[in-house]
Amino acid sequence: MNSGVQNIVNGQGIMITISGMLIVFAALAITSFFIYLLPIFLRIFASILPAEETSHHIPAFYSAPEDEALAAIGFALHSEAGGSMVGKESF
Amino acid sequence: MNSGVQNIVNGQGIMITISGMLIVFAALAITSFFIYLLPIFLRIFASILPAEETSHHIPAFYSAPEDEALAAIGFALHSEAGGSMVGKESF
Amino acid sequence: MNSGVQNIVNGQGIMITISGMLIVFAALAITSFFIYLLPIFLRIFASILPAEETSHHIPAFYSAPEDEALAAIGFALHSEAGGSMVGKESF
Amino acid sequence: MEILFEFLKTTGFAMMTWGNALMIIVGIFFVSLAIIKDYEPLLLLPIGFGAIVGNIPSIDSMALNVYQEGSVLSFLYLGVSKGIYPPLIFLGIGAMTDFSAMLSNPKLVLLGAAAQIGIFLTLIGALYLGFSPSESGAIGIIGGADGPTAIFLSSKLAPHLLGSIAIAAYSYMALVPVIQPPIMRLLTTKKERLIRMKEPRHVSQREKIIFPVAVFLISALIAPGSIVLIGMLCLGNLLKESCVTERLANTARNAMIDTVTIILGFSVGASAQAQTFLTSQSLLVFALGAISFGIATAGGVVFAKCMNLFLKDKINPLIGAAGVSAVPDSARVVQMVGQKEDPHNFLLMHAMAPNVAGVLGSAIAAGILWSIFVK
Amino acid sequence: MEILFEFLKTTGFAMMTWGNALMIIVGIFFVSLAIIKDYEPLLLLPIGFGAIVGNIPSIDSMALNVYQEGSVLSFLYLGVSKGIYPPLIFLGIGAMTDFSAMLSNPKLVLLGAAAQIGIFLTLIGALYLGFSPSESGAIGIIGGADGPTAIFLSSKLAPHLLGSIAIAAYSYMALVPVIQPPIMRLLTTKKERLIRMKEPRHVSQREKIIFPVAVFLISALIAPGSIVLIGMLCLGNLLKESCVTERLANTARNAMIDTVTIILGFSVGASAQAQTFLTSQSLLVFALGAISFGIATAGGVVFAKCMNLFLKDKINPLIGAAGVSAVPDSARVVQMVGQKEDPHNFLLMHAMAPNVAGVLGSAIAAGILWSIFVK
Amino acid sequence: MEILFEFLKTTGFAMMTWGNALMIIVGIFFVSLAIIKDYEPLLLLPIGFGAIVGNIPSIDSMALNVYQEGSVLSFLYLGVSKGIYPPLIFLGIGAMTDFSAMLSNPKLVLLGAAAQIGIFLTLIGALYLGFSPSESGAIGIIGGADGPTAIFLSSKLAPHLLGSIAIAAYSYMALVPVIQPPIMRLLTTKKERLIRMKEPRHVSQREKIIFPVAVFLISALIAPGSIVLIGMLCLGNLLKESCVTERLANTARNAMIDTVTIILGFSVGASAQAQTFLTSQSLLVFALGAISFGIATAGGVVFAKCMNLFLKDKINPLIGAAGVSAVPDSARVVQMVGQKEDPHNFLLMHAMAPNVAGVLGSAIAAGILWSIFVK
Ligand code: NA
Ligand code: NA
Ligand code: NA
Repeated sequence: MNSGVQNIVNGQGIMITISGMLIVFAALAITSFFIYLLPIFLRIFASILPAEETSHHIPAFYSAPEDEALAAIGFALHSEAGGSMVGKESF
Repeated sequence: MNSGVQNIVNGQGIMITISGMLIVFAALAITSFFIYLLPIFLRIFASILPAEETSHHIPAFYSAPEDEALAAIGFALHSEAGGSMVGKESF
Repeated sequence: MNSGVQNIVNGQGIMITISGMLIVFAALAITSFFIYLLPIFLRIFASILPAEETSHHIPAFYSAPEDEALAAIGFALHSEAGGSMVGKESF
Repeated sequence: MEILFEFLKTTGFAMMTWGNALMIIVGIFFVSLAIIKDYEPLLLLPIGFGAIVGNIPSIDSMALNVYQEGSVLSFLYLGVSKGIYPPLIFLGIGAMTDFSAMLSNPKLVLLGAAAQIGIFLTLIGALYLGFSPSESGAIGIIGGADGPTAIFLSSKLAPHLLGSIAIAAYSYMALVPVIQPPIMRLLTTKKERLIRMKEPRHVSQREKIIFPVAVFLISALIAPGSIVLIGMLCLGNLLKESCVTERLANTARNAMIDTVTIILGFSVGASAQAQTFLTSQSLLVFALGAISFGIATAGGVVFAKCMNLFLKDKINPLIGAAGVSAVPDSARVVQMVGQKEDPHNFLLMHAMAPNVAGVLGSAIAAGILWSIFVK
Repeated sequence: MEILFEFLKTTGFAMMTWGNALMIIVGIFFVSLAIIKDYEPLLLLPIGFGAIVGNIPSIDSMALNVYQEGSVLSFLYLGVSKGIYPPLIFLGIGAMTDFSAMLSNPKLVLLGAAAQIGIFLTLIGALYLGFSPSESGAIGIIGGADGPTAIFLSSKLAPHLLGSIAIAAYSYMALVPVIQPPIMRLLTTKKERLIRMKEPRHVSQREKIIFPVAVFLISALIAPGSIVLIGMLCLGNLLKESCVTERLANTARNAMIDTVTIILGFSVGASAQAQTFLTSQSLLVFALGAISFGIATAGGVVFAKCMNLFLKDKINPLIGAAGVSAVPDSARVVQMVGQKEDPHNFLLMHAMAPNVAGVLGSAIAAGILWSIFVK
Repeated sequence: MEILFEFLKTTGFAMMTWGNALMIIVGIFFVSLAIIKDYEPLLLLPIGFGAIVGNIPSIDSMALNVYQEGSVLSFLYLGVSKGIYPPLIFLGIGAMTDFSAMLSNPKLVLLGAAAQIGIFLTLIGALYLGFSPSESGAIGIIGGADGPTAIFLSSKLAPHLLGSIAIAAYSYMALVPVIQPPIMRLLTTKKERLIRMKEPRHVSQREKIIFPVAVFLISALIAPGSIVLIGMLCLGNLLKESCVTERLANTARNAMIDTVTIILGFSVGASAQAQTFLTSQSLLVFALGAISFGIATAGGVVFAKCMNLFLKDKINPLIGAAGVSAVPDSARVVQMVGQKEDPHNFLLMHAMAPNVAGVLGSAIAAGILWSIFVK
């Protein structure tokens, strides 16, 4: 084992620490600044963007939104948990 | 790149299309015919087959059908969701 | 195929059976004895061990035990199934 | 400061190409489409995000992308390149599919065959444009409108085009509500679109149990190349319909398919790197893909009209468009177009019959093409 | 038309052998048994369907079956051939097993050892019939009545017999309600079958938590070959009993075990191709397997009778039959046979003790055989 | 009797070393800590049990441990050694993380950067003690207080130290409630600990959706080495926040993450065999790890005090301690320490901001170290 301080010098420990912390700070400072700007931008573009739905729809999985329709044609739809015939999603 | 039409000829494009569509149709036509015959066959064999249960049992997983029995011997059975001692299934 | 009995002798069938059953019995007899001793030991150490909780806590996953606290600061906590911000567990 | 400068050379900014930037924008566009338009979000969102991730440039020695041996993404991508994920997706789809509509009206099954013409005519188109025969087969399968099938076949016949073909297939599947209606309207008269169909008969549980075994045997014996996809589809369906393996069916159609869907979508997206993706070939693939969807739709509708020449109980030819395997989007489009003419005409259940038949049809077509082009 | 004819040569019809047809019928029989008779459906259904899939003939160049390098099924089969699935199944079983019955009556553990005589006597029988020593060890394990253990050990000792051994093990496990009762009645008197047993004592949570760690150390130190199986079983049980990792236990006994069960069953079934499966060896394996179940049952019952010579509180010797590791079927059979004599005699909980001990016993026996025969 | 004696030589008793026995006791200690003290049970329990399993000695020919080619554990360990499990864990974490607290108070993000000083100063310490540069980088990452990140980076830079580094990271993460409070009290005045913070503003869904895409692009372009971890974290979060892929998010944060967590913990534990683990290097790694957690805590607290010099709305410097990525333990510790001074001061939500920023910070730091040390 070399002398400890010599190891640090050889391994460029100080430089790595300074560079590393600089880059971590840079990344998170940019992130922070972006987060700060984000609501401001969204407010500016609010006029051109569609109004945000207050409660964004959370799809009921495999529910069949045409239930009434289907009831009307009197066809037994198996809508038990997770296995409907006319699901919302395709894979 | 060769002339396009020559590519089709070299690649036997027309033959593949005709053969391919023929086979796809054959497979699905047989399927269709099978589906058509299936209820007829089932009706013919209805006399020798056991009567179909109107509501085929859907096993309650890991429920203990001997619950009464167990209650009788006064043994605490942990039948919480999915982790009973005397499950229905084995693996 | 050799004569069957010779195969058993060559394959040391009898020895394997005796040794094997001895070892299986040894393992399960020790297990059995351990199970027999376990509650006795636990009773002996009962005085130095903390009293066993009658109903060991089963953690409500991702519930936020600080709910009252959070309600107090009026911050909307999304505690829908499985996705709270301040979960119980970390990974 | 040397380390800092050395490091800066490894950053994405330093190595970014215009192609990467474009693909990142495409990725963001996919994600937006999924979220804002709700177009196939389960697939477009992971694919789009994957495309963003796959186009961040990095130094070669770090082994980050799907094509670099030993990278994490290369392991996730194995399931795509070896064709393992598509059958697992089919297992889950089988466990969530109800074949009742099809069982109650067997003649509609033929519509699921007719729509596969899109696959073969596109193959001819691809040959015309100079693609090799097996490339043409892989491109043609886009017309099957089935993502997993497209990935499976491309991984066998044209792995170098897998990214473009998969993304084209999923893109157009997402665009089904945009692509299909005009073609459907063009090829049908108002009177045809108003046809009401007879209520489907009740299907017994016994039929539903026998069906997956029978359809597997029929498809597999005729086109052994479809064994893996249809085998898994039918196993999943049998797990569901048998009523004795409900817990397995439940896992197959939830935790299992979801996990595979995320990783499949993400790694397909990540494979769409500018360097391999932004080629004139990809553009041609996309162009052919759009055409194939159109032909498939037309094929189904026209065949339904032909069938009507011989049938007493007329079929509403709109449901021919559901012969492509985009389940359940095509069936919903049929319902929607039908209701524009007559709000009390409920075509959805009828359209599910050709729709699930289309899944079988496209998987069989894939099996045929694999048999023909395998070396 | 050449392509059509070339294609027709690749179809299953053209290459079908009588063996394949027979195996497809066997597969359909397994599926029917699972659905109609409700015999071990979680396993017989995937195995049966797998056997159907695995016996569709195909041209070699398409790489479809489990034995062809690069095929999808070969990747799924890796978990079988490398012995990876069985420990994962054991993890899930551990997370759903309650060892209370065993903890409250430790002497019943010995019945789980006695039933393993089926393994070793079958080994002697296999040697007699000319199987090699390690083949004989793998065949003997069928007598352990434990599917995952049988797969695990065969993958180590006799990979070429894995299909027959696994299918024999699962078949007879499904037939436990048929095989065991006559032997149980033959070996017991009516008076013995009427014995009522003392109510088991309450077991504290602390005992249940310490048990999996202790039993793992005992088994693993005595038979290191059982480390993987018993390790996973005990980890699963600890996840369950510790009460602090309930979410992990829940996933292990649901999504995780279900996914592995489907793929394990399917790929084991698919490995049962006529070409490798329909051999005289397989027939012998099945014959030996049936015998081994009988011996195991007898071993447990006779040993229980021997124990009664020394015990004040007599054991109902029927519960000896539950010493095989078919959990919980054997215990249910005991309950059923006992109630035929006395409808108010509840043996189920008592029978669970030798039953879970049998799981340990058969895994330990597998570990021992692996140690002995490993090269 | 020869077989019996030969067998006895293969038992664990015969080959047990003092080191193995010690590691088994350590494993039992970890399991006890998880169960009795409820310290990170989801990880300490599988790791502890894995350490027990990994230290049962066995003959080489049986291929049981993680380092033996072809063993079951070696297959499970592939996900660790190839760095595959950590990104999957991050996918699940993303799908359960709510970034609201951070979005509503962006300046707190910087605290998540400040705490990473623990990583780099520990790197210097490791160099001083004679570790090679890339070993030092891997050891330093313990200061990131993030298990998956530590495993990921060690698998790239110092695979031979992976066991020690992973176990050190998880051990100290479990001890966060023990390590952090004294340092936090030492570095703050009572007046500072009493500071109440302004209620956070409401964050719109649109912000939550845009955030994961934006933060990924920022992190990935600056430090491409963090692509995999942050990519998966952000994909998971997008699945959750987009509201159109709820079923995928749900599987990612339940079945998927649970399965990976069990196997990751178990195989990391099993890799801690006495033979490779009980070295003076491991002791140094543990010592450096403890120091790195202390430095990270101090770094966050001190930086918060510095920020207060410039801010009008003062930050409670306790929340600086949550800049380490031990989510949510550090944030809870902050809450606890704050409430000791003022039971009506609710710091938890505020502390979540630096806490989730710490996850990003440590993953970015890992990416930087990978870029610097990759060959
Ligand atoms: Na589809
Ligand atoms: Na069993
Ligand atoms: Na963390």
